[in-house]
Amino acid sequence: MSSVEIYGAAAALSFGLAVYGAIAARPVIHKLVSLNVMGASVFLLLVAASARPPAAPDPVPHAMVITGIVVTVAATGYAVALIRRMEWERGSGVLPEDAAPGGAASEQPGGGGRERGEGGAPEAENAAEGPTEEGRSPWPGPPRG
Amino acid sequence: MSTAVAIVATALVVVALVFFAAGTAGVLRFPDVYNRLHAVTKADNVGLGFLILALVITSPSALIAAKHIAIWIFALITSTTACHLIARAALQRGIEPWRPR
Amino acid sequence: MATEVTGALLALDVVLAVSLVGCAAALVATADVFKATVLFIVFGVMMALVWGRLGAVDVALAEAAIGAGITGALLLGAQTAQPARRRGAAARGREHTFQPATPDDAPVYQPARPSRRVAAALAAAAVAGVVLLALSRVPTRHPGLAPILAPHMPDAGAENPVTVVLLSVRAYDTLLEIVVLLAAVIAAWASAVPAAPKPEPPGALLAAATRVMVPVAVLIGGYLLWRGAAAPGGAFQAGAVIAGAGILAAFAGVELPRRGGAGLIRAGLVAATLVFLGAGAYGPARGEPFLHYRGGAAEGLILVIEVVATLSIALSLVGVFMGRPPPRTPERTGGDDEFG
Amino acid sequence: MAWAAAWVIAIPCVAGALAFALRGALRGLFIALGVAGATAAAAALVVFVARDGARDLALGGWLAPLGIRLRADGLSAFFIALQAGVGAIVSGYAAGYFAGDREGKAFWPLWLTLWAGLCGLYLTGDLFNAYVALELIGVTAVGLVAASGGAALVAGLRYLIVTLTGSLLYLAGVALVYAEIGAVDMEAAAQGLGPSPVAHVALALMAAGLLLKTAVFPMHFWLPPAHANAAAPASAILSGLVIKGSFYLLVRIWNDVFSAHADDMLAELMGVLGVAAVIWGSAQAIVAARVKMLVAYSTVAQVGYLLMAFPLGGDAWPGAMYFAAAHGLAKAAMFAVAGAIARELGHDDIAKLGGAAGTLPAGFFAFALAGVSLIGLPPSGGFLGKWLLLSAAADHDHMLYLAAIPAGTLMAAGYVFRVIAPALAELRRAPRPSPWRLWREAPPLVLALAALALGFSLSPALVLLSRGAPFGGGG
Repeated sequence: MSSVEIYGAAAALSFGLAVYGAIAARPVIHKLVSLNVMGASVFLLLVAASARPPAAPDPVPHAMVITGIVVTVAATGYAVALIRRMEWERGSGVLPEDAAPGGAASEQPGGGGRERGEGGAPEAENAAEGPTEEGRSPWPGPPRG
Repeated sequence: MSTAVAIVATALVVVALVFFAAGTAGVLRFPDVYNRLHAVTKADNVGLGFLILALVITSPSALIAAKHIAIWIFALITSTTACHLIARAALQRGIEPWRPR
Repeated sequence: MATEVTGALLALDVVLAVSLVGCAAALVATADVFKATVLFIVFGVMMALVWGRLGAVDVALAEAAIGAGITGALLLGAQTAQPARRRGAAARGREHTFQPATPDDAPVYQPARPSRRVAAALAAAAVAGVVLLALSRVPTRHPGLAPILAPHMPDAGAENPVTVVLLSVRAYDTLLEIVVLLAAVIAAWASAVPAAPKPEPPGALLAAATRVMVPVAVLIGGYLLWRGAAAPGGAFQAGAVIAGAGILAAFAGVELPRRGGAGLIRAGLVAATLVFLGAGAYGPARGEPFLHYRGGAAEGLILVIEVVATLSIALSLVGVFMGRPPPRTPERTGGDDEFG
Repeated sequence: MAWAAAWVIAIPCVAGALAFALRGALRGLFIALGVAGATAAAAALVVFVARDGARDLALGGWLAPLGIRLRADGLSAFFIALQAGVGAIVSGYAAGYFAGDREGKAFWPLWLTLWAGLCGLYLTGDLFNAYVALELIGVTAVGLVAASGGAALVAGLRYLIVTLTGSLLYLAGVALVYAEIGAVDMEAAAQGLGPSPVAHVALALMAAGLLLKTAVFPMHFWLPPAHANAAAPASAILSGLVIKGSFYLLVRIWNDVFSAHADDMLAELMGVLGVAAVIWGSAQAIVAARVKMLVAYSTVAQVGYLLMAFPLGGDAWPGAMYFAAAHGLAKAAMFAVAGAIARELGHDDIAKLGGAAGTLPAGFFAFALAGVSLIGLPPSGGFLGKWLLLSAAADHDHMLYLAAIPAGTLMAAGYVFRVIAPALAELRRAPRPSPWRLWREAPPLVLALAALALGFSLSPALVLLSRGAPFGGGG
């Protein structure tokens, strides 16, 4: 049982746990955390399963894992932006199908995303209002007078 | 890396572990956020200091020793600032410091 | 001496593997999202140690800087206070600020329905079992691609094999990865949430720490970038460290240059994609295949790509963390072309 | 012209980056140049492959299995042709649909990078590179869905979680392939993978991930809300093109990499899932309340037909690919018309569609023509695709598929006429048609006519598809 097999087994187990988390977790942030664990364990699987200890470490899977880590953080960053937006629009961080019946953290979803009809007055639903009247953006922008 | 240096380094690491253990025990046992912050920041900083000392002794070149010390200094700055910010945020949220009944 | 050392290292491996799986189990089982996020950061640090043990130092750096660092900051950032809900919903009287006062009374979510949890457990067991079965049958014959790469190393343009693979052998992967990062920033900014009402002014201590740590972090990032050619390091780790400095500066309320700040950031974001494609076109210009460069030209091109990639990666990570485009100019910060 | 393949990916990439960085007229110019350039490069590649056969390009001069190999064979060229054809027309439609709308600002950079990602997926000969392309397609496709906010945002977030899970399952399979043979190049894997259980497990994991991303029956829950709530051009792109990406990769690894391991049991399972998808999707489409939901469930149904090629094999493969192309054209046309309906009438509820054809005559004509191809009536591409599937099923005496395909055809007729009949009932002219009406009806008409044109001659497609023998007989 060399160290490589130990890490391979650990990768498989945490991969399984992460699959459970991605499906069973109700808040989407919790699903997202599980997905990051899943990504890390697949990368560990990629390196540990192909490592041959006495031989020098193989740089090709290392480069693949670095590529994978950056791709995962990009997708996580976008998912966080969507979660923030969903909480802001609907007040709940839980997807509708996961909402517990009458649970604390779940509310009925807000207005659906209908097509903005040419006829009806286009209701400015999304962020077209811009942050002007909501105060200063913490993004390092010039302070408004 | 003579055995004497190795012994001293191991002793320093053990002392560091004691401090880390004390800090962790503080986090688990103390009643409110301020005590816990106090315990973990102080103990871990000193623990890290001993660990870095052990590494400095056993480092092959002066440059690497200097880098170890730089790591300790940055860790001090960041952990102190983090502790301060958490305490300030807790105070703003109106968490009363614990008083023995 | 050797046997005890390998024995001790084996014990270390067991401890690391067990704590890794333990972190993952605790993280998945807990109902408190804040606790899960903290456990994930611990998981990331453990994973960085495991990469060190497997001899993948570049990956350990990337995991610590990006996996535990930036991803941890993103996940924690997702759970902080929200600005007041939109006029529509707020007008209906449901003032909802999803703000955990303290970790203790953060909204703890009820577990999913039993049927969902059983299905999840079955799927998890199936996947883990199948992978473990495969792992037990993995042969020990093939030596991997290292021996094939070794003869090409001298004129590959860098000494660190991982950098050579990332920026020359599998440069196309890295190009697509940078495009993914750019696409993530564009998409995140398209679903932006307006700014929080009044971020409280930064405390004196935070301002002082920022003045010390930001220059140091940028220096360390530059060092990691430069060392990447010969030793573990490189554009992605450097980009993540500089992004950390950027996020710290944003918390401390550092201001952007007054005019043209937003345009500069957009140029910085797309710079890596365009420069990488330009470097790729260098090959076809000389009758070689796309992304072909060797010897002296390789050293120069790899350096240019790495420097620009570090800049774009740092900007992209800070941009995704902020979640909204920087205000264009003081007079027209809001309004319709906020994204455009 | 060896690196024509590189231009097909590089041009939309550059256009997407510039569409994000620039503003105003210059931005519009580069978007138009990007679409035109990408279409031209794709056309050049297709002609090149049709004339000279399959072509490999070792990127960076690094020969496989070390470097990444781009492979343009008949199958890739066929899907790139579909991508360029549908993509160019939908871009024209989107220009009219988003005229001066804030949401349109985010559409173009995401759409052009998605275009590059799809072309990258069709051309790659490397399993790990396919993972990175899948992630690029995933993030940009979710971006297109979620940009509309409201219910589309929730659907986009669910879609993102699902597509990330699918990609990681696929990557786990790639990790095992690398563990087994120490290379991720498809050709090296095809030769190196022996009959060991590791290869079977890798195929199972990769297939599971890709079936999840192609919204195959039990795992289709994320597709209808995402495609129905997205903006019309985004829905057309998603249903017509993005779904084909992960399906193409599944076909590629099934035929090239795991040809020795694609045993019958897994193939039969795919076939049964396909039949279930046809029945369930069509049933849901028949009871759908909104036109866009109907068209989205129709996608779930049509993917079922594509899956039937796995158990049938042989002739069924070109048939399924032809059907995929016809479906891409017809589905993009239907979603474009659904968008025009929503923009003209302010809603797209089927119950209130009475006499709507008066308002959108060309639109509903295009919808009907697309319906012809979707149902599979001659002379449409859908008909020829189904004909090949049926003849393959008859050759192998697969009773299940011989019954399922006609049943699906009848149900498809059911839900298409559900939209056409009320629209043609008491015609009433719209008070004042919006200026963009023609711009929103012409592209779907062109797409629908193209779907019908496919029905006239099968041979050019079969000739193209046979280049490099992608379906067995030498990988």
